[in-house]
Amino acid sequence: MQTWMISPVELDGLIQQWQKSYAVYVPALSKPATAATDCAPGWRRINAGEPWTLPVGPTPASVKSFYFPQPEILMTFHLEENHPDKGVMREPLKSHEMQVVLGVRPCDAASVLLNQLPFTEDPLFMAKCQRTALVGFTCTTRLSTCFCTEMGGSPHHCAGLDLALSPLQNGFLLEVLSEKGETLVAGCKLVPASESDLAVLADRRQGQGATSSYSSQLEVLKACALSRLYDAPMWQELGEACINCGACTFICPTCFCFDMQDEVVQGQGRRIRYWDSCMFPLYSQHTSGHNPRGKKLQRTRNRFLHKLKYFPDRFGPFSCVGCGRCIGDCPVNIDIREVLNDLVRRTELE
Amino acid sequence: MNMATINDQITDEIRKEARRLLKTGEVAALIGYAAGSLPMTVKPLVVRCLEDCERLVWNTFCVLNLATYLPEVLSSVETPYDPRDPRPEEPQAKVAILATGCWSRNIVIQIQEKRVDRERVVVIGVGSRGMVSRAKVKALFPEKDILTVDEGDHELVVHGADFTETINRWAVVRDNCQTCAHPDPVLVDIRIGEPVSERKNPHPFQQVELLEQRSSEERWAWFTAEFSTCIRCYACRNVCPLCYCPTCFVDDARPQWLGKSLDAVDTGLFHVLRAFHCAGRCTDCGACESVCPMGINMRMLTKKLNKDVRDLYGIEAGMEPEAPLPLTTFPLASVEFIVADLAPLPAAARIVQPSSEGDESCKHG
Amino acid sequence: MSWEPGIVVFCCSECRCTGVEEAAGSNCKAPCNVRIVRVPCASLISEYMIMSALRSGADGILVAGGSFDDCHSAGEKVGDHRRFVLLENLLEFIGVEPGRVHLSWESASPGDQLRVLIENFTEEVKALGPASKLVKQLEPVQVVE
Amino acid sequence: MISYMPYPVRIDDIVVETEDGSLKTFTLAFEQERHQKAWQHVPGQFVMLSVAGAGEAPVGLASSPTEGERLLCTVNRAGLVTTALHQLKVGDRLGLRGPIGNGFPLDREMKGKNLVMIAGGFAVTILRAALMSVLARRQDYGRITFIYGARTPGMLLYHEELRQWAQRGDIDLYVTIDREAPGWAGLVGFVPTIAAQVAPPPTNSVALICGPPIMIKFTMPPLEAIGWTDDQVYLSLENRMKCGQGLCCHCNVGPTLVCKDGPVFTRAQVKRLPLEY
Repeated sequence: MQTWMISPVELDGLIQQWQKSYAVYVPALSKPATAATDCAPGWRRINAGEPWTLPVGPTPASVKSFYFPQPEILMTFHLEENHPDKGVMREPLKSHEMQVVLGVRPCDAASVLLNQLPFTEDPLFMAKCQRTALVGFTCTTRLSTCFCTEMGGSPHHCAGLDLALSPLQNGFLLEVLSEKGETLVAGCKLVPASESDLAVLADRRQGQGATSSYSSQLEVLKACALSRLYDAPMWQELGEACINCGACTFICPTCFCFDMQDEVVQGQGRRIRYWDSCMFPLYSQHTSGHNPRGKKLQRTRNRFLHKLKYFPDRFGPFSCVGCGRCIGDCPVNIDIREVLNDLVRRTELE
Repeated sequence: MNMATINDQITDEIRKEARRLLKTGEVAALIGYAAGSLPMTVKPLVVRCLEDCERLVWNTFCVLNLATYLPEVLSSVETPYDPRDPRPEEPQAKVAILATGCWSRNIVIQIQEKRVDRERVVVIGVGSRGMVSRAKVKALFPEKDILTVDEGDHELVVHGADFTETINRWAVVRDNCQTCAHPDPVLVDIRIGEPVSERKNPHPFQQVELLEQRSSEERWAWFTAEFSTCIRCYACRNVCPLCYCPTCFVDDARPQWLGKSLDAVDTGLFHVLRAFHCAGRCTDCGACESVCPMGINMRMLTKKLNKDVRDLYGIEAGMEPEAPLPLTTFPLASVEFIVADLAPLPAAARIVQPSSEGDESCKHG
Repeated sequence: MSWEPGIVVFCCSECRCTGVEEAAGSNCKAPCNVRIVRVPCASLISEYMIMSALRSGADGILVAGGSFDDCHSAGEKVGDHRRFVLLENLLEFIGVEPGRVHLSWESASPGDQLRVLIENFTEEVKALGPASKLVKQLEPVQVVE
Repeated sequence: MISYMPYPVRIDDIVVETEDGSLKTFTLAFEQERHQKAWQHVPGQFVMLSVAGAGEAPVGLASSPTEGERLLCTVNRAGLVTTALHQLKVGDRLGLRGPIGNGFPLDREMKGKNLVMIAGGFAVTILRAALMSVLARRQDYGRITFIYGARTPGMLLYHEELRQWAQRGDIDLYVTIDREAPGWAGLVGFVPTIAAQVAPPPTNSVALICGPPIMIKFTMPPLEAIGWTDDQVYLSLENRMKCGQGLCCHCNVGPTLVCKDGPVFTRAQVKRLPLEY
């Protein structure tokens, strides 16, 4: 597909053009004055001409909630006495409004592709994929918590995006990566990127190949027998420090556990699915009171093994994109990079 | 390199004490902190062997309340017994825990509420000089990646890839520490470092009062905006040493008091009720606010309750292990009083008045 | 038709509810809008009950605890009174209109007095208008037919 | 594509099974013919029953597809949803999603073999489904041993069918209760004890064991003692589950999802999993 050179002014014009027909969202850096919009906390919808800034590194909130909102209404029903439809489940009408998410980082774009693996059969998730266009910016700064390259990504990758913008000296290289991306730039007069600009981009991507020794170690981890990782002594200390809050799972772009529940308010009901966290004791508790993962250690272990073992077992890749959000926000400084290193060391011990 | 800072010396003393306590078998475990993987972070660490003593650290970023871990660590060192059998009678192993002013007051509450057996706890008291808020430091360097932060006694040196800056430590100390009147532990078995004297604090509830002066609508606007970003991760609840119900009211299914998804009403009610449950017990340790990934100032609610509890019932939580709990135990004489005119109780003598010779110097870092 | 507020009254069946059914049923000005929740003792009223009444859209909530004098659990009641005062203040602090939740912790009164109390309270709530703060509402959803 | 929308079903009949009323068998009929036509299940599979306003709960199917159009679900009153279910009346509507899970391989690995079915408590429901299927094609299987235990005579399910099976002559039926009870002339003893006495040799046989973990734990040693291997033993796991479609992750036992990969596993498979069920 085509790559163009676009100046910041032209980009602003392009965004204003999208705002005529689509809902355009950008990262919200401060607290919104009112309640979270459209169930995508951490993002805000902007109108024509409204200024916005892109934070360095990953956006504060991941793009997960655009695909997997908290909550999602699965169906609605009435419970009023004498209602003709009492107790009948009805599906909500699906929205087809196109939405453009602006300012997505490569790690988050990769997370959407990862979540599509389990959700490929989920009509709600896939419908949102259909109507959401991701416009991303490749990273020029790597934060101290970033580790996308370790997880097989790269600050310059653009997989999962519809449009990718890479900052150059005097503008951006605009890569059109999908049909949705084509639609977004259709009818715009843009200057094709020059050979030398393309070379700069190619050069950046060249330099960011997978760090070979570490990624081969991670491959070993994928192949390692579960029992070996499961019985590692490291979980003791992690489980003891963990306070079992859901911060890591909720800010994680790839965590996708959910719970389903009925809510009834004054006779009107709806069945929703909402984010759940494997860190919560009730997550796995049976009705009888028996809890297969009743200890903190077991829950902490389950979260990490799900990302680093169970998910790869089922789908291939790790369920982690290396955005580093959980590292920065964990109340007790549990660092997934340290967990990875400990697990890798565990595979080496024979 | 600079002279050893106060906290370096405290770290050394803590390690020494930890080694001694574990070596002599006086305690089976010690709850402290290890260095974190990021600048301005620490990891809670339960030390059970001599080698781990060297991992203990003490610095100005120890924002988590260690009392949260105490009941669990205590039960982890008990001799295992079948729940159907009576509790073993022999004396159980002890646990040592680092405690500043507010943490020690939480331990007092745990003792009052029979969560913790006083006999089994060895409180290693450390006077707090105020803990630094990571969020405040980060806010000083927007769009910058902080790589390391060196700590002096009165200043912090912040290093990034392309900058080095020195900032005043007190300026970035957490709000709750800045208004704290009791930085020194109220319960001490082993003292580390110098005692820190009580602080004179003319306006301990200034933030609350400012909000109280605004109109009802303005306060509602503040409330809705402040809590609109909550993601219901419950970090504030789980990190709190006061929250220990086996099943929290938010998780109750029969009856279900609250919805579980992101809904402004449900989220707001959760925070109101969570704060309410801390009434008369909260020591304003600030852990809830410090751990919130969304930077919500839920401490405002508990602070308001602390103010009311002090003004109405004349009590500050956790100041005396022998004192009864303010909202469940009280002299029946006060019953007549309430019935009589529904007026607030006069401030009782139990309020610990800040000493007039309070050390002002520590306020400036 | 003028708007009538929905009122929830939590009251102690031992000391406050005597004759209260008649009070709410026949004489009260807005009988159908008053729901009386009788509890065996006022100390059994929990913050959850109050908050969930608020959440379900009650325009006014009246907690009518009884006398401490002849109550076998007076001690607990005092504790609850202390707690509810805090709750009332906290709700006001976050911007819920003063008077939406009202505590009436008075000595034993016959149903008649409670009726007057409810009537007065209803009038006060009427002046406040319908409750909207901390009231859970489900947004209407268009459905597939 | 997966769906969260339950099929509307109607309660055609309710039978209170046990003396304490904690177990009821609901006879369910589809409201719409197209759902009825499309429905197919195998014994061992389960469904999500949903009561609007209460939510959904997984319930094993007690009926075999050979029994006609009606579905039978025997429900234990335990949680929020099952309590709501127990309050429903004949004619009430509810929702049903499924069938979920893999079910017993009656047509594959089990065909032509001797079957030993061991059930404890109300876990007998899915074995009832399996047995009904087997009886419909009795000639496809060898000898059938059915061991079923409950706490008291009053806690036994499916009284009428137990009587019919006893009279057939082509099933070795052993029904036991935990302790002596007035009026009970049958076997007395825990399931593992009875199993140890009557279990047939493992040659060309498979066992289907459903019951509380403690029963399974003590039933295995006597079977192993006479040569049964883990590959021959089929168990049905239970875990908390929500979506029933392998998505929400609640029911995971290591990398295995009980709702999608199970609930039926051989004991050899279960032994490879971490102890998180």
